[in-house]
Amino acid sequence: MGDYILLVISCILVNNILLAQYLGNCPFLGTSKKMETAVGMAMAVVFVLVMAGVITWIADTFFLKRFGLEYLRTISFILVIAALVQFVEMFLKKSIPALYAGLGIFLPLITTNCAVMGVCLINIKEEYTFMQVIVSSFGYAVGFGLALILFAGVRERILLARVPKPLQDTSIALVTAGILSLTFYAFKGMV
Amino acid sequence: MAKSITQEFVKGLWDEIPPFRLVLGLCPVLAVTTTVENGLGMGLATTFVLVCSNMLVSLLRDIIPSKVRIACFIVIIATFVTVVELLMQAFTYPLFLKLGIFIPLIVVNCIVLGRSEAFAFKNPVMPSLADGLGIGIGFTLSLAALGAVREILGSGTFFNISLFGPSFQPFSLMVEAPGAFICLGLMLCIMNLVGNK
Amino acid sequence: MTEAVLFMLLLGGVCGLVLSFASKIFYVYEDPRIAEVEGLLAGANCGGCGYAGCSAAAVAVVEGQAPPSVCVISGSETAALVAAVVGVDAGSAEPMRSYNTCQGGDRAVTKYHYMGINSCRALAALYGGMRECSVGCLGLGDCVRACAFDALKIGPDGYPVVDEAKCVGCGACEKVCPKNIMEIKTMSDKLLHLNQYDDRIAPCQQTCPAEIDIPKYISQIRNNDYEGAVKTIRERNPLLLSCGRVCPHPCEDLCRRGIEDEAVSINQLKRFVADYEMNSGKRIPISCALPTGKKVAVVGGGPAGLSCAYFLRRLGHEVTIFDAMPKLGGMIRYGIPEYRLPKEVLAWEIEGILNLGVKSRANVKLGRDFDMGSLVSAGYDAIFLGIGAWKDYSLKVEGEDLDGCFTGIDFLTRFAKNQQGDGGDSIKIGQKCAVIGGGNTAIDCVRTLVRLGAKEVTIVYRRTRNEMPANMVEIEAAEHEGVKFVFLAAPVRVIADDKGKAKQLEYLKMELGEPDASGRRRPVPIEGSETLLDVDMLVTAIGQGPDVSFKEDGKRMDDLGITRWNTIDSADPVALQTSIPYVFTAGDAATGASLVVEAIGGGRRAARSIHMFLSGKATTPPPKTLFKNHIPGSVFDAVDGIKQTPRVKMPELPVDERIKTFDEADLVISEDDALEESMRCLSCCLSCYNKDVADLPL
Amino acid sequence: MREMIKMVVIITILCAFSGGLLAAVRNGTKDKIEYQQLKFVKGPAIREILKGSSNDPIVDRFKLKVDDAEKSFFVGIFDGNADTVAFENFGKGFGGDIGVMLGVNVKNDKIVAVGVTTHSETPGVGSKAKTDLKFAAQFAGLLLNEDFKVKTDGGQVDAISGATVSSRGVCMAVSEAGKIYKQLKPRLINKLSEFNK
Repeated sequence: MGDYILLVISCILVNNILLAQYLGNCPFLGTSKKMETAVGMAMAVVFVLVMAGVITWIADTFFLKRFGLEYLRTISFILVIAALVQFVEMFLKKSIPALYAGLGIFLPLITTNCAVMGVCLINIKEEYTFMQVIVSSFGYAVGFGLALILFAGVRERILLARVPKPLQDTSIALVTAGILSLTFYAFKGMV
Repeated sequence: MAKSITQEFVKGLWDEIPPFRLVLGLCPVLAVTTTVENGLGMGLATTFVLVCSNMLVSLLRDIIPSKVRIACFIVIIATFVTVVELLMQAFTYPLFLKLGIFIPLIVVNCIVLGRSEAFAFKNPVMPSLADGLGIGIGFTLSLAALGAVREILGSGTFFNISLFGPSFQPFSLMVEAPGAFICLGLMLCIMNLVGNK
Repeated sequence: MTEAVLFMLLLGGVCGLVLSFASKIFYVYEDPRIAEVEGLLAGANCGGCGYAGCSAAAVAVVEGQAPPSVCVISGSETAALVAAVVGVDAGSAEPMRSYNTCQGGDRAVTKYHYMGINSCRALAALYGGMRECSVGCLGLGDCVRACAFDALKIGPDGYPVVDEAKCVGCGACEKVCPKNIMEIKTMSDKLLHLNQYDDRIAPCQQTCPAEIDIPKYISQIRNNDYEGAVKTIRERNPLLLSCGRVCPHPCEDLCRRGIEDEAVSINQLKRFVADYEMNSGKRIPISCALPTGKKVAVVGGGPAGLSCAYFLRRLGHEVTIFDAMPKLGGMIRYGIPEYRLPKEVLAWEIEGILNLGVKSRANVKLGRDFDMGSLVSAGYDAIFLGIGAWKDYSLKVEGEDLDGCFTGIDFLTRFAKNQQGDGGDSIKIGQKCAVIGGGNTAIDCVRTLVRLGAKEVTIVYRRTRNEMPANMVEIEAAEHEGVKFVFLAAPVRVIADDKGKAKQLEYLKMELGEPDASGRRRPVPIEGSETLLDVDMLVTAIGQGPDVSFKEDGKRMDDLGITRWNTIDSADPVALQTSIPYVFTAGDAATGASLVVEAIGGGRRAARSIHMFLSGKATTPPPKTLFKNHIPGSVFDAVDGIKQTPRVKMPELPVDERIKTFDEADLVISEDDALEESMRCLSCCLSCYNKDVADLPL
Repeated sequence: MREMIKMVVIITILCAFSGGLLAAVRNGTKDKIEYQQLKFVKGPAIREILKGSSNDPIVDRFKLKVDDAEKSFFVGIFDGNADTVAFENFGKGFGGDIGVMLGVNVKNDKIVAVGVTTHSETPGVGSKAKTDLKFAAQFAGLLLNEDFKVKTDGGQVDAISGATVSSRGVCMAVSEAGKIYKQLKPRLINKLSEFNK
């Protein structure tokens, strides 16, 4: 149990997917302009990441490794993730429209989100067990959400500030992300 | 009016240079640019995938049904990414180790998918090749430039050659995650200053 | 090798099959244009456009919230293709513009002298505002500094003014304003806005049934921006020439200026700018949203129908008006006499609306020439019923159908048709005429009869002058023109002469008893007080209601609900949606006989509901909609610091001149008078909310 | 329906082609990649252990079957004699498997050197097994047929202070390696003789 807690903390804070592992930065900048979008995106990532983590682990353990096809990992993972996301999207749209209204629009964004693919690959690289995969995927996703929501909050405030013209928009956003990342830097060595 | 092949090539070098003009494909930009060498390696790998996938998509554009084109693009791109992965393992193994999972992640780099969709799917092979090459080289240059800045400031070296002698205290923040963000942000600012004149 | 091929074959096959079946099983209908647009976008889902993925961007484009050039990856060619799908010019989706909702206010005084950072934000954070008004503009110009396009400046009155030509709708000002005064909206958003409880609106605007932003247009007049004033009025009222002439201006009743001296002559100011536009010889251009591809049938070309058609057209829909009469205008053409609203003026106004691209078909009557089924099969996506109230109530007394007896609307309509050369029999005017009723129709009848040369014209009303529902100015004008009034008289029968023609009206004298439900004292007949009045022409104008004969069997309107007052039933007076979801109503047809401005407001509310309905959104109004209510904190009983000045007098034709012709009796005020009158406006809104009244907005 | 079938078929065919192409590339680069991996991952440890050999131990390698698994053996040629082999074995540590690379002289069964290759031990404590050269040096010159134990367990090896578990793991790996060596010795000598020609 203690191991899992350690793993979760490590995934959320120490190895924060956005700010320490540099994964998923396109949506990080793209969907952090407004708090509501950020929250929606964060929820969607948690949802998809856990599912993708599990399903790619299964694919890897029971198919790729068994037949010695590890070199097909990249292509099979992306296919599986893309299919999964699209399936979930269609399923939600039909069956749980309320949830779809909140998360649906973020789902396609996730297909090409390197955070998802990245976490799946990390899970395999670290040779996690099934339970560890669930825990770490969840942890990384929460870390993603945490960073995204924090960042959205900061960006909403920055809009109020007088930023020199050349620094405006993406530029200042990146510098802010750097400072935010610096705060997460403090967690290094905690686990 | 269709642009000439040269124009398609040149636009990627400044007008639409990623990631500065198109703020896309940031993850590898931030992650692997700790040194010039890494930046160049990543850039060239991406360029290879861009050129190959652009060409193949352009060739197959009449066969691929548009409803499943994204899936097809993903398969094509993933194939070339795997090819690059294997080739890098075979010939530049240390670089492969340094770039780590960012090589397979070229698959989800929006620049690559974006070019397939926005350009190659609608244009013949030659312009697609020029487009892929232009954007790819632009991307490589950006990565190398960012890598150079971060390497020089962060470790005091350039292509692993020490520049300032042993007394230099490296500004090691630059090679870490926070430095990556700040450095890119400031470079974007400079681009804005220069470009908006 | 074989393993790899087999594995990939299997993987691809499974993914493809699962998705194909899923797409069939979980199929949900959505606007096909969304898929089409999404197909054109880059599909990289990079989020660079600010939307969550390409499909979200596609939805935004189709809904008109994002321009076709939204995608940052695709070039201009894609934008052009997307534009073609949505049916707009590339890059010209309805633009967002910044609007300042606070008009400042003369009496907002500085409350604090803050010596720190000179910024709205700092002051709002520290003191909740610098002005006495807790909700209004602080005027320190954070928004001006935030604007990257030089589109904002602090105007002469100390609040920001937007230069629409420079504004790109980026929203920077909206974000920096700590008081939520700056707002970014498209033109459509503005047209669709209903007065809200937490809006910054003056009592006059709260009262106006059409919700016109009165303080704004008055301040525009004050600044000599007559064109701007016309545009402001047109955001809520397309019939400003007509309204400026015939509106009984309920807004003036609650004007705060009226608490201390006399209300601002709001309607005269409206008429002044409306006439200014007409007399300037050119029309101020009216912008319309991009075509939506939806078709709406507007049945009835009266004020409600015209208003509804105008707003629908501006919102981008394709509109056709169907009218039973030979010309558009409805009651304001056939019910309001020439001397109050010249037909020429009305024609100019209606032409302006039709110029927007509204189609019209005259001489077709619902229930006779077409019905709901034929409209639906002709491809109309929604139907608006603005059929008015054309059926006169009958007096239900003996002899009311004798020769020489008329009903009010019938009389006015026949006369108006005649006068305009639209056919119909001419009416033989009597010498001794009596009109029964106390409303505007009755007054219109008597004043028309005076002009037609009747020797003696009498109004017979069963209550007193104080209870007459007609506009006071109209009553006064009728008195000036020599109309006699018989009050407290209830007709009991019409007596015929030997040729079967009306000869005498017999009525009972009344006295006022206890107040009834409407608050007016109930007239009670006095036993044995029968009196005879000699007449040779009698017009009964005791009220009118909608003619719902179109609902007879076989006309496919069984599902349409009708109230017990014979009006078309709409569950919500703001949504105005009838029991048939795609049918909407407003104006007299929905409310019973009422004011023109009420019908105009109703037309806009119905247009809003139709727009929502056609966009697949709920037609229910927002929860804080302020419909015929007032914000308690905005109603005062005293106003300080006013130097008493009388309101401007309306110029009119001399009585002996005007009773001979149908020339317009009321004239427009001069420019100098208009400017002087505009200065009397207190520009009250936010600046004057009563802090002692609990439940203030914000 | 027909459209759907077409889509599925195209994706499937594309996937199959991709699989074929990748398998081909994989076959072409397989040996090269294996060499590169050994060179850059195991290479430093092997070269350290077989320091002074006149050949490239990574080129001169062979595989033998041990309990259903294949193990690579690297040959060190000293003074013209191929008498030393290096191979890797694993033991249980604190955080997972500890990899140990050890070299052994087949003539006198003595350990030439031991090096820790992979571990996931606590940084600063168990990780000393790799960084603390003195610990590994204790094994040099000992006979491989011995049963290695740390001193607290009554053996002959000084444990790293504070990291008994990690030390035990290394001992276990070396002991296990001894068993494997004993079992394979005849075949090893056989193989080595091929390199002496």
